[in-house]
Amino acid sequence: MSRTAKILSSLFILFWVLTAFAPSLIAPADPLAINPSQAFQAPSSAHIFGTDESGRDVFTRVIHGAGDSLYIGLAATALGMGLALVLGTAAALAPRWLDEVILRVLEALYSVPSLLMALLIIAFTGPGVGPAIVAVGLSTAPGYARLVRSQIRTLKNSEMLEAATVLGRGTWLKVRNHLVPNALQPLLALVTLGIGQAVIWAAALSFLGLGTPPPAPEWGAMLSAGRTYLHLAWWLSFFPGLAIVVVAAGSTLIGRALGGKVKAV
Amino acid sequence: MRRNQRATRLLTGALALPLAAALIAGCSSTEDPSANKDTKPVAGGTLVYASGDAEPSCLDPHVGGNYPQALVASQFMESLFTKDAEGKIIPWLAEKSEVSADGLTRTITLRDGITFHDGTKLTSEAIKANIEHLQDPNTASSTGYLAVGKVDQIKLVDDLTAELKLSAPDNALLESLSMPWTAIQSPQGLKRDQAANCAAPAGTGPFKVESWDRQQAVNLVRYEDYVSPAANAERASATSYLDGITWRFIPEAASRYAALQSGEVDVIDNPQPDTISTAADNGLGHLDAPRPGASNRLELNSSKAPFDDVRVREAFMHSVDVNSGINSLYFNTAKRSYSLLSSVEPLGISDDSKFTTDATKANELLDAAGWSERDSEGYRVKDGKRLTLKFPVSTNQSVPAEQSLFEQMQAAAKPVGFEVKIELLDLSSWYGALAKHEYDLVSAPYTKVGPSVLRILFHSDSTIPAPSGYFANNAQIKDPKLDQLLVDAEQTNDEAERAELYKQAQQIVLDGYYVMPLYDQQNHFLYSKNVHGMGETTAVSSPIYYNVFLDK
Amino acid sequence: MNPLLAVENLSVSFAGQQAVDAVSFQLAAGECLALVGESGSGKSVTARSLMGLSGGTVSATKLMVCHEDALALSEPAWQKIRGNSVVMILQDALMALDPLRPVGREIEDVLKEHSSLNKSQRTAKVREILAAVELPEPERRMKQRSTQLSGGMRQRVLIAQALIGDPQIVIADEATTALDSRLAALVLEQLAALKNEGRAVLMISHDLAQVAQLADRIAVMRAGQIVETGPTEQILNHPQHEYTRTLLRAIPSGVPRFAPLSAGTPVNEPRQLAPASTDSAPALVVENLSKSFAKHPAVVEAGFVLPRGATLGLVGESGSGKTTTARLVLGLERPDTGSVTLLGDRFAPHSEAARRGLRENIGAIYQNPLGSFDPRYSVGQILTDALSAGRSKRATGYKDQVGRLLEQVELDPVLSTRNPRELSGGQRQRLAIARALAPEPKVLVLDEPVSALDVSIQATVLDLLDRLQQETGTSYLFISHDLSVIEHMSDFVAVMHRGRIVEQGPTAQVFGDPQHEYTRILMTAMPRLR
Amino acid sequence: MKLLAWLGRKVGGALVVLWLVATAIFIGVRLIPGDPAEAIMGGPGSQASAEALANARSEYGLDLPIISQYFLFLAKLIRLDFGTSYSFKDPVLQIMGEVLPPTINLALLALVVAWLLALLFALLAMRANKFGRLLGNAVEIVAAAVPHFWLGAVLIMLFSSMLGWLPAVANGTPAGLVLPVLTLALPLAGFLTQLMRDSLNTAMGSQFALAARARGESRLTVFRRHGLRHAALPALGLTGWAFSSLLSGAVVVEAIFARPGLGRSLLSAVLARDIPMVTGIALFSALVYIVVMALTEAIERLIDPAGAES
Repeated sequence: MSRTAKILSSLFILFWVLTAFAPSLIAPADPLAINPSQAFQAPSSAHIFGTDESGRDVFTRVIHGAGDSLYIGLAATALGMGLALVLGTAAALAPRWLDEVILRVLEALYSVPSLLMALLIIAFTGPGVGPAIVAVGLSTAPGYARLVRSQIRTLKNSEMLEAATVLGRGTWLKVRNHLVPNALQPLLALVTLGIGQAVIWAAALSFLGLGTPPPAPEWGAMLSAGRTYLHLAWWLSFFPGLAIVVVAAGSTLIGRALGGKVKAV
Repeated sequence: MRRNQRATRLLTGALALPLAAALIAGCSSTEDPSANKDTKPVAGGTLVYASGDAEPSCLDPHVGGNYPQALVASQFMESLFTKDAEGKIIPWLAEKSEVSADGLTRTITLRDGITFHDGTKLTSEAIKANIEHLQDPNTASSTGYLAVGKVDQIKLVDDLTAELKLSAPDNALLESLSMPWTAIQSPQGLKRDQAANCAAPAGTGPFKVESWDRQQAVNLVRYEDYVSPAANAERASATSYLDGITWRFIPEAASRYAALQSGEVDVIDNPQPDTISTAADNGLGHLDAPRPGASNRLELNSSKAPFDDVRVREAFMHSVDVNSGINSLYFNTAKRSYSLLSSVEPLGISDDSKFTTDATKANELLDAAGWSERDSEGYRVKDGKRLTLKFPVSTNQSVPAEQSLFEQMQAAAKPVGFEVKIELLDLSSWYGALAKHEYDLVSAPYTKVGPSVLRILFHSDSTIPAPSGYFANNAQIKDPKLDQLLVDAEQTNDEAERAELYKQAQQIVLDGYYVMPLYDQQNHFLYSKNVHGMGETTAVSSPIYYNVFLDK
Repeated sequence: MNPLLAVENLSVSFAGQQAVDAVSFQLAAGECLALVGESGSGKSVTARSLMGLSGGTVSATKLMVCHEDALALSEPAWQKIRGNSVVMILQDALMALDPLRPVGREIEDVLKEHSSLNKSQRTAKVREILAAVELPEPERRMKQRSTQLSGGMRQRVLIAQALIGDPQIVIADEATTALDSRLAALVLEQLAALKNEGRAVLMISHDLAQVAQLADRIAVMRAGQIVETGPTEQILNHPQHEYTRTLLRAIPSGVPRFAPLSAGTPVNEPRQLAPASTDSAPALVVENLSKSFAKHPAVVEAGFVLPRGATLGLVGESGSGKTTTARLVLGLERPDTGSVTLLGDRFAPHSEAARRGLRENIGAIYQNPLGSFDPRYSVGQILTDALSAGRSKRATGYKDQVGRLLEQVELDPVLSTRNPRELSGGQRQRLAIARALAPEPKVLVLDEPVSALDVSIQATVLDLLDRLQQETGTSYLFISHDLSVIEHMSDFVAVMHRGRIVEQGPTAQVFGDPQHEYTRILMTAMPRLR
Repeated sequence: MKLLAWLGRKVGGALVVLWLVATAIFIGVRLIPGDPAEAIMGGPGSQASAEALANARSEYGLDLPIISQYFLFLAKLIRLDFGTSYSFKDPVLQIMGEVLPPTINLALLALVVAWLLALLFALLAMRANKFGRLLGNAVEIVAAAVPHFWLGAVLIMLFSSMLGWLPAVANGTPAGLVLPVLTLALPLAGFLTQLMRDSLNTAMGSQFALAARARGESRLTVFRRHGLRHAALPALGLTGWAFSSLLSGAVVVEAIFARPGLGRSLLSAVLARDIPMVTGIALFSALVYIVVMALTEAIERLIDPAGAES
């Protein structure tokens, strides 16, 4: 990663962390404050992203929405990655038969498309943020797990670990000093790539009315609400959509800079 | 039959049109683009209709019985009675009807010469078969079932005459029988299994169901043997002008409107308010047909805290500002209602004094009711419990503008100290939440012809769930005096007394702050300029396309 | 005579970076010119600019290719020449053939570009040419992909591809590099045949010894310039330029043990091997070692003894089982039969836990050391990790030792904060040696330690290994496919062929009087200058 | 013979996967609190009649011990009896027959278009200058980051409402397919381009590409004969994933463009808690995925027999 890329990525992450944890620093207004007389104002200096159907400031809502949207994306990715670490590591280190069993389970998880799996889970649990996280997490897990597995298998047979063996390192030292840190590095890149997609999937669920309930300013929900006014007020759906695109594109860029390859995540 | 005619301009400007009758007050249509063109009706062409409602799982409106079913069924099924332009109930498939002095026997005589789409003749047997079908628990009828609840047994007098024995006098029976949910279909058809009948019910309407490509369209075609119960000399042929109707389901409002704009579809329902307001500018026709029965309203669950205290209910009424919300969200397409009943119901009374926005008063009432403390988030607390209102909202029943309105209420109630928790639910979960009494506020539209809807909505019997778990009295009003008024109102023969009884009943509900009326149940349609003759509707305001024609 | 290639003051630059600087030479039909230089000297760029494929900015006062002014050639005109009048044989046959396409199709592409033959004629011609280069079963092989062929077959395919167009000029870009000596000999033989047919051959190589057999003239390149050019005989025997001398000196074959190959190294005194003392066990004893993978024998009943302080050279072609032997010796594979004894202690077969205590006595160096370093570690961290037995990678407390190690392998201490990726190939190998030396082992297993290095760098690394052995008395098990390196480095030699050790003994004996048939073949294929 | 063994392995694997999916669904349904019969018939809100509940009880053997229920469930699946969708009032299998083809068509078409776009883009990127590459890079990343639902809405607004060039909703004509296919294909094309460009760059900078140039091939010929295969291989390996993401996207796209199909059925089935329908769709999409995977594997073996072996 070049120096400029490092600085830019750090700024990007810092910006979103800031918006997620202290949105009021950037947009001090209340994202839920209504003002019906100011509804459907086009972007202007007073409301740079315009106002929505209840006169709420879209900029304020987009900024305040970062917390929810990113939370779902991060939580889902964390869940997916956690599951993947367990399954992937187990598969990589387990005897052949167990590896085979885990692979089949992963394939089964993989065979139902993400959003379909999410809907399936919601059919059992009913809609909401929790099910959305579980659904997105579960549907991304197999992709991660396969990569964890191959990553660990590659590392397990790497010259690096052989060199450590030759130097007389015990299993624990090899795992702690080399296997884990080196497995995590590409996974970090992968997770970064994955977060963007998780945010999109979570937004898709909200868009279908199965995620975050209103009036919380979650991007997918805002987009969903705004799309009905597409003919009247494009800014209602444009800016939340832009936020999703920026986060997803940014996470792709950083993920790639971290050495991640675009893979099935 | 004189069905509701709603286009004044149409009527004055285009007398050549084979349309008749005056307007019902309160209904309006923006300028019909065809009105001044003196267009002569031409036969032919298939109209494409795009509905924003969920695709019904059954085309037979007896099964379940919701408004989307009524919208489509109005094209291929007809009722025994209907409502004329003045709002009076008149016979339709029936020729005449009489009631005995004790009010317990209703005799209905059918018109002769009408045939169902399956070729069978309309006879009194059909009345019996249809009402029994509605009452059969396996039909799982909700709306029609309640409408014919007082019919005990049916006696066939002759080929065209049936006698309905009632358990109690019911002056709303004809209104009930004017609704599409009690429309008449072929007894032969009803004998099929439910899936078959759901796919293509055989009615008597001007169109018949040719096919139903699920998720694409219900294809309706002209019924060539149609006999209009209201003969019209000006029409050369009794059959519809249109060759057929392609009834599509396009749930996305923006897509639906785009399709209308690009000419892919001719008529859409459930348009967004902003698109209604600009319809005329965009060369589109607009039909506004408020549904009868109840107005769209919020019901406050009075059976449990905090709304078991009338002061809290009153405080809520004063804490929100509905009017400015309606103004900003509905673009002057919806008028604020202060009545329990639709504006098309002549017996409804209005009382705007109860719904003023007055935060001071609301605060005083809440203080008085013991909700005087506030927690860190500014919500009121009593005995350690927050003043929380659970508000399940059905995404199928509340359009986006209405959801936004609720969000605005939520925001407005917060400074006063109410925590309104809106839960957007699919229909199934929404019913589930209601069945479990997990609500303090709810908006449940109910369409029925006539003021007897008040009994369904506010009689204490309606707090008892049906076997399906459904109950209509969501405000949970249990007032013996109100019950008595509602029962008496349905049994009297005297119109004036009926009006008075309903007035008193409505006053009790309004005084108890059980219900917050919002506006009429919105029922708007936009249509492109090549569509002519829009305006005719059934008793429940669902449009009929019998007289509609397209430019060649 | 009108030369086929006439180059005057050819310069090539990439984004302002001068890669080739005013190079001039000529090449006539039936002649072979060798461009010799180390990586980065610009020899490959020079070769590619002769085909219009340098990818950089080309300028020259004269650039004639097959009597055409190459500077004025349009891209379509170039395409007519390439593969037809001028062909190129690339270094690595595996890389030079598309792994996703049948090799027959690759050859056929030449005909598609340059002939009007139809499909069946083309196929016939491909079959013909493959038979001409003595590819066994041409009918079957032409339908296979390069990954399914052996190294020798691939080389033949590559030559066939060059020949099918009947070229006037053949450019062989490192065509013999990294090949086993027998394969290299095969390629040289083919090139010689081409030359004798009257074609012009331009050889690009870093290996003076190899080109010497074929080239009529040699041009030595360094840093984009030709530093010396002349007839082969003159360059080899009377080099004028210092750099040419450096290159010649770096060739290990025939250089006595411990004699320095690089200029900077002080002359080591040839050392007498200390007589094996009876009380101390040999450094390494390998007995009856066998290992099979999926019933495919990799090592069969191998046995040898490495005396203390000595070097045993293990030589063989790729796939002969050398690396498997090394892995068995290092305890990385469990032998099917046999045993490894390290300094008198049983080392394999054994449990890893029991073996761990003995590990500090044995170290390993690989051909490509980069893969054996943790990519997250800096040079200093790698050494600290090695010194602290994995307990720490922080330099505190080990700083002096790290400095000493770096000094020992002649690396600048400022490199300790660098990542190994930023080091040159020679530096990386020195780092690998430093790491291996950290626990002060008695035995080092070196698996092709210099095969990826340029000749002059190879020379310095070999000199370093010599010096370290003299200083520390470490025993080396030195594995290589390169006979000249083995000859220079080893006290004893073991020759491996198809998993078996076919011959072993003192170096002079094996090289001077090979007994086994296979050893003799190897020896004749070995290029010699001295 | 080898082919037969491969086929056998694939079928065996597919059955195991389908069995696992079915088992997971069985467990999922039993985890729904309340009366399982009611759960199957759409939850408490569905207002299923007593008779319908009794029917469900006997059909799914809900009075039997749980293990018998499980085997009954599997036995029905083996006989391809997925039950009757209570919300569609038709046998699930029949509905599948109706909704599967339009979705598969849409997804396949989108896949092809995405591939073509990606190839075109990769080719353009190859020829572009530095600025062009940077721009291409930005476009492909942004394309991959655009949510379907947003893209669909924007495309409708642009091409239907404002320009009036293309129909906004599916109408059975080829023109009606353009916007839905683009909506699905553009984000995927972004992904594929990123992937292809990496491997294309590697391939075009490789020794064998140089060798091909040295044979006299033009850059375009090298791209066609060599670059394409190498670019396609990793992207092809992703086809299973891509197809699966297209099926996901179809849920949204079918809703926006009012197209009939698997996604729209699933959405309405989920909203209605129509468990037999949901089960059927899950199993069928798993089957579709398995078939697509097997097909791509077959194609991969054609392109790279050696790589597929390992």
